[in-house]
Amino acid sequence: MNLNDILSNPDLLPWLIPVGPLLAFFIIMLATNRAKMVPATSHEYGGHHPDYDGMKVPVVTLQSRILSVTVGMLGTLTAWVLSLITVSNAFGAQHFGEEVFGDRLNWLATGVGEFTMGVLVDPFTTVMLIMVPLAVTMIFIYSIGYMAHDPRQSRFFALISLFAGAMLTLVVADNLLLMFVGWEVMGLCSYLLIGFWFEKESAYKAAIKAFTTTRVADVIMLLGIAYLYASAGTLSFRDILYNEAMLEHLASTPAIILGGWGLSAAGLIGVFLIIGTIGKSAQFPLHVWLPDAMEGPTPVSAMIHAAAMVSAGVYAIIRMYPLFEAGGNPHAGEFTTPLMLMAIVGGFTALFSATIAVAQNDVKRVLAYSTISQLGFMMAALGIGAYIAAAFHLITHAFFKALLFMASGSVIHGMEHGEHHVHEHHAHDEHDEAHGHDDHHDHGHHFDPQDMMNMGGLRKTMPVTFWTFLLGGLSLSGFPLLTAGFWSKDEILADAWLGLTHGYGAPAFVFIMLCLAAFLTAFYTMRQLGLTFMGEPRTEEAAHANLGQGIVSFTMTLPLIILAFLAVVAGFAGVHPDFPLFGAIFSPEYNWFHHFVGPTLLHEPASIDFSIVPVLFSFGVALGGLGLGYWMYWRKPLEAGQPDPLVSILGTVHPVLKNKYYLDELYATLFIQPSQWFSRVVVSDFMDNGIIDGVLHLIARVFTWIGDLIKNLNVWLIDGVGDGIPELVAIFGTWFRRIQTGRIQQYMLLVVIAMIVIALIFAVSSGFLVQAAG
Amino acid sequence: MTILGIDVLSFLVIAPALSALIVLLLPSSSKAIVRWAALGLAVFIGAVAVVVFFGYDRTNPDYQFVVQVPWFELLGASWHVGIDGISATMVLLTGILTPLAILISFEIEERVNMHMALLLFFETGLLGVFVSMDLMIFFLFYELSLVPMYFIIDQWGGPNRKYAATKFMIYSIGGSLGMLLATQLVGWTAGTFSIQELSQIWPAFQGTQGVFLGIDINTVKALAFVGFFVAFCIKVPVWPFHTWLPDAHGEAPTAGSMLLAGVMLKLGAYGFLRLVIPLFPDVWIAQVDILGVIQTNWAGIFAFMAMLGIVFGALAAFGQTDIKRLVAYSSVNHMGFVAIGIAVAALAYGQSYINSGSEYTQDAIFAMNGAVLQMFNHGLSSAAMFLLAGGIYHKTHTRDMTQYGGFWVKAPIYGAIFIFTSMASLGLPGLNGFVSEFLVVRGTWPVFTWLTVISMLGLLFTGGYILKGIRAVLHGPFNMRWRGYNLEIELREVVAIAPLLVLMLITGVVPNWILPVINDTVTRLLGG
Amino acid sequence: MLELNVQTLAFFVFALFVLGGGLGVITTRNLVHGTLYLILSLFGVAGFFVLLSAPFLAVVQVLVYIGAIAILIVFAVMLTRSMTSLHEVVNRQWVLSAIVAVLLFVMLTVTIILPVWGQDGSLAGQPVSEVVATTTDLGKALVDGNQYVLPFEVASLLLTAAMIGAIVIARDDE
Amino acid sequence: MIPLWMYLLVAAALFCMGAYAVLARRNAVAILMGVELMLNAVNINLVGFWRYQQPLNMAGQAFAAFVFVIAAAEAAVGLAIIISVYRQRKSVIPDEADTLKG
Repeated sequence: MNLNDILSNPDLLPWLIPVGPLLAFFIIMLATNRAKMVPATSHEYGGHHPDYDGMKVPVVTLQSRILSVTVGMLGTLTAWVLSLITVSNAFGAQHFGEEVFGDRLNWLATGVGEFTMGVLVDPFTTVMLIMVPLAVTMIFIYSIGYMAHDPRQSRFFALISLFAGAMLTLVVADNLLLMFVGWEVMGLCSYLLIGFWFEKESAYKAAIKAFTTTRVADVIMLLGIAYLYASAGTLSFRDILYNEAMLEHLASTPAIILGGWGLSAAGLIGVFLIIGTIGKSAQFPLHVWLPDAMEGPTPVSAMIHAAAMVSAGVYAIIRMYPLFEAGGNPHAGEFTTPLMLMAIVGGFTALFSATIAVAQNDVKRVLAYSTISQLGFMMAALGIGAYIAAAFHLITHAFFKALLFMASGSVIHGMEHGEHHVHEHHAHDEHDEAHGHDDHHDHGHHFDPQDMMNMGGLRKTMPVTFWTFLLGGLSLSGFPLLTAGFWSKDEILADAWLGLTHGYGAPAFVFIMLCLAAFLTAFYTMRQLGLTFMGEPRTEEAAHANLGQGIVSFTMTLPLIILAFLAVVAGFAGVHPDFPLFGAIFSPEYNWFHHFVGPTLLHEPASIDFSIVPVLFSFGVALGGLGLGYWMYWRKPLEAGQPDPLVSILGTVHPVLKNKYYLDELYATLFIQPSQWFSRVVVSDFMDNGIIDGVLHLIARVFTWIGDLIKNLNVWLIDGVGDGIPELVAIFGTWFRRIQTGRIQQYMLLVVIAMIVIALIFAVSSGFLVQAAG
Repeated sequence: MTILGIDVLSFLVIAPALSALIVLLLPSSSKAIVRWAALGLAVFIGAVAVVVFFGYDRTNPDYQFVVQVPWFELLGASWHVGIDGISATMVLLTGILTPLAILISFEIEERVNMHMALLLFFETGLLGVFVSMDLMIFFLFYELSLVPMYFIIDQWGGPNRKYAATKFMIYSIGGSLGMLLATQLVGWTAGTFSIQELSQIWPAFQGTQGVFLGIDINTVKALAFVGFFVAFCIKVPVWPFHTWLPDAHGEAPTAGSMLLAGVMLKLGAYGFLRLVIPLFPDVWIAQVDILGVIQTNWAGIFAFMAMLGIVFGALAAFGQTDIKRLVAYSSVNHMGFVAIGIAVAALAYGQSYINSGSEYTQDAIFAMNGAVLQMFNHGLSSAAMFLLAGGIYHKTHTRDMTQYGGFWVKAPIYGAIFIFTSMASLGLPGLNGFVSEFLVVRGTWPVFTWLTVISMLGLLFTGGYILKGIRAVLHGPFNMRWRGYNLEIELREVVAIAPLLVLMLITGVVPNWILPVINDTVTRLLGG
Repeated sequence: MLELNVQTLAFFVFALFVLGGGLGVITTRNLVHGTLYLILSLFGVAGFFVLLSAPFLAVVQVLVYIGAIAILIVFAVMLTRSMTSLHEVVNRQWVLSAIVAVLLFVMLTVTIILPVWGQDGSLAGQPVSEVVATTTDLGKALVDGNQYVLPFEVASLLLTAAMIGAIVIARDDE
Repeated sequence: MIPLWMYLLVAAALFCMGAYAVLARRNAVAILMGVELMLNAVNINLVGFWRYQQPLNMAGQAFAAFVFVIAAAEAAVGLAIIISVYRQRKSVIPDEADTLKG
């Protein structure tokens, strides 16, 4: 079969989608990643690293940069083009949903059967294939500029290609196991990329934290996968989720553990898988890794927060949705255990992290908590059965969050630029500083380019960044009617409202939590915009902040513009047909998104009737939050040195929020330190070296002691006997006293004596003598 | 198939020993000749092993390449060799790892002849165990493999080598005593040493009127079981028989650690699969009361020990500051998965023997497939880990990880390989370790549910210690103490590790290149 | 009872050689003399072989033992000459050794004689057959695949090993 | 013919003489000679039994032949060791070569 056949066959095409970035990873790693050695004090080594007194360090060559970037871009562009072909195939297909594209191969021999690996493109995959490669490509373009001065740019492109490849693998997977493969490889990439500047303690600590926290969830998810495989005999999505008998069976079997408490197999599997998502999508209580993940280069943050990593968690839930629902019906008030778990965790997380975001000063940290909060929205939506709304929010969120991160990256880049400028200026004045010129590591202690308190007034020097950031921020806040965020959030609230009107508890909880969270979201977005862009620069660095000229500036602003466009228009794909005015324009016949994605499931979720109440709530919370933020931070921006007005308003609550409810400290005391102590002191020192080896050494000592005893006993005993026989005293005395003399002849004599004795015993006992004598 | 007029399996067993002799007789003055000769011979033997593996026909249910020559007829023992899918895998592993270990031993400067010869001689012992179909020669080769390893540790090891070598020897001999007794009991009582025959007659064997030397036959069986059980537990090693391992691995030279962890530990697991499961199905599932409170069976006890190995192995590795001991404890952790898989297989085999059918047959196939594949995978990844740990020890002359730091700056290639290998060891999906761990977890879950849940804690801490290792070696600011050192991996080491890396990736992405061979044998054994 | 013929006579002469030589070996102070006594004893054994219809072994006995081993011993004695004339011939355990040796002899004698007294006849009597295998048979047996070819090969290997070993051990290490 | 027990008696005497030499002589060469005596005693027995009990089975003669081989090898190696030890210690007295001392 040649390549052409694969390209023209929509069933086989999905195989190739992840191949481009994965190949790019290997090509860059094995071939194009070449470095030259330069002293670490050289400016080529960049500002994020220690200078090592001029020790030689590797820096990628220009050639390597160009080649690696080209290979990386080619890889992701290939993926994008193939995705687009697949998407157009999907749009052209009849009864898409019941009929899907897919192919499978035998992968693992299991007894008489085989475990098959395959690809699957159904409607939900299709919308992901619109979003993911696009966002990834934007991030790649952005990285060209952002990482242009990093000494390890080639490695960066390799890793981010692997990241993209893993995400695409996850998206096109037709079974849970392949999805888990992509899921974990992404975990690895995020670990490596968060710790990309591995010299920094905060970076590698954040990387380890990210990996460990998600691994807590992943090992539990692995149990869920194993359990599902054991009970269903397959992990293929279609085989399980499009098979009513199978779901029925899973929902009616009691769980293997806790089954006595009324938990069904489907329920337990669901809980396990949801815990996996709680880790990956950073939901309470496993959300702590995500804000720290800011330590990586900004494109990575965009990748993790928007296009790939955290979306994967929600994606997995949406993918497996019928399993969670099995045995219940959220639209009729029957909430299964997994659904309840999602509703509670999602609703709580949405509000919880929104409150933290309010008190953060780090420009990326605010966004990080907003991501957690928005993912909470999706989880909560899934918990109350708003399956399509969650998928919709996943897509729109990806666009505006990628935009926001890259815009904030631009801000940081600009601030660093300004810092560089200011610093050069100072160094010019102070000639006595020997290494001051490049000593950024040292310098970083007293200037933080990510602190919003150091910014202000960037609107003037970085206009493109400002306008795109504004659009993204409005979309995040759900600015009514015009932005994508509004439409997707509104749909979630509408679903929750419907449940609330029926008097169900979970939707009511979700509705209240999400409304509050949406209000806070709008408020802190406005605070962020105000602090960053409005008023006058609060520091010298901010005054000089800019992106510079040329390719760097271009590659960093282009993706912003494209994504800003999408952050506005993407919402129009999912407008309710009965929505006044907009419904008539964008959804004359039906809600396109609902109509297209719905057939992914066996039972297409019914579209709900339009109700004006949740829309009014959406309007209220978004505009209220924005208005409050405008009033506090935008109307009269902060002056240099002026404290944040929130500090005095919130009083003692502010430090709690600012320190994220002290959860990191709590975890350190509760889990990390005890486990370190336990593993080192108890398991390693006490148990292995103490007890087990102690017992062994004791046994060894006892045997040595017995041996000594016998040796001494011999000497003493033989001496005692020997004394009584004068004739033999001399002989015995001389050689038995030194029984271990090393003299061969003594040993031989002993042997002969022993032999004679044995022979005598034998002769007497066997009666040989008597017999022979007749 | 024959080579030089000898059948291929006998050739595989004899050739390394002959090679060892050749190497020993080469002039010790020219080290280069000795090294390259040893490498060439090992590569040749490895190639034969590869040919044997691919020549094995998995659809044929019989043992293959079988040769039986009378040898010790008085005892009923014979030179009887042959392979099934499990041994084919192990032969392949041994054939691959030995040349790589020899390549790594190029760094040895003292008594090169002897070192190389011992490594080759060690290979004879290992291959002998894997191909033997006779209990007697199984035991002989099992013991034979001890001797070279003892000398390798004792002569070329680290600072605490004498203690480590003695501990290794005493532990192993302690196990072997029981095994010798068990071998003789089984072989002499049943009148044959053929493993194949024994597997059929021994479980139902009743002796003459149910007694042997005045001892009840069931007592004999229990004694033999315990003899084998303890011997193989020590070798695997299953918690709490594992404390020889960190010392032996830590002190052994790099090549020694590679083969010790890569292949020698598999002898124990292989012994369980080849002897203890088929010979004692009734004993495995016999009811055992612990203090009159807990009712379980030997399979349950074994699974429990395996679970402890997984959890405590990971925790202990997490608590180490010595890089080689860290890797050594990771072996306890990983071999715990092999052991728990074996426990499931033993339970299902026992049940289907007694009740002619078991509800867990399908699960046991998963678990045993996983266990055997994990043996292969652990062979690859632990050998690679020891290679890397040994490489850094060789360059810095310290194993204390707190002395390292930030090596990624000066050793980017080493760093990349280190991370790749660590991830394989951690069980990252897409690499080899995951496939086998998944299979084991899948197989164990329905049978030992709670133990599986608890062993997940071990899997979690696997991540912990792997990240700790990466962090200590690669991350952080560069420790300027090593400024003048060349820390980058050498070309020779890259060549030695490259096959392992490739195999890790291939096994992770396309496990079916090897798994069907294992699977067919396992399925036939468990009757799935 | 014994007939007095040449065979009987020869037996007693050879027995005298054997035992006399042996006694000489264990008592003489001068080792060169001791070696000569040894040769005498070995020669007696060769005679026994002739009497026992094993001519090949007799010849080998003379060639190998007397011709090679004894000469080797002579050389060894000469090479370590300065220490050969010792003031003490025996070590400190000689009394006990003598007792043990005598005891052993008594035991063996009892074991040999008892069945004769007991009229067992197996040891007392005469050969079961006058037909005796020839040297040709011995030769065939040694190279017969079903009989002694493997030990034969191993023996040759042993000799080679011993030769190499002797050279290695006795070589002067610089 | 001479009855078998007479051969055996002579052999027994020779064996015990050899044993005494091995156990009691100080000179290593003399010990070696003792060993040779013992081996010869064994050979007499082997050939004697062969002739009187199983004259058609070649085991007796063949074993005797192998004893020759062992004796030759033993003599060669033994003497080599003696010479080697003598060179190092200027002594052929095993009592003084007590490196095996515990």
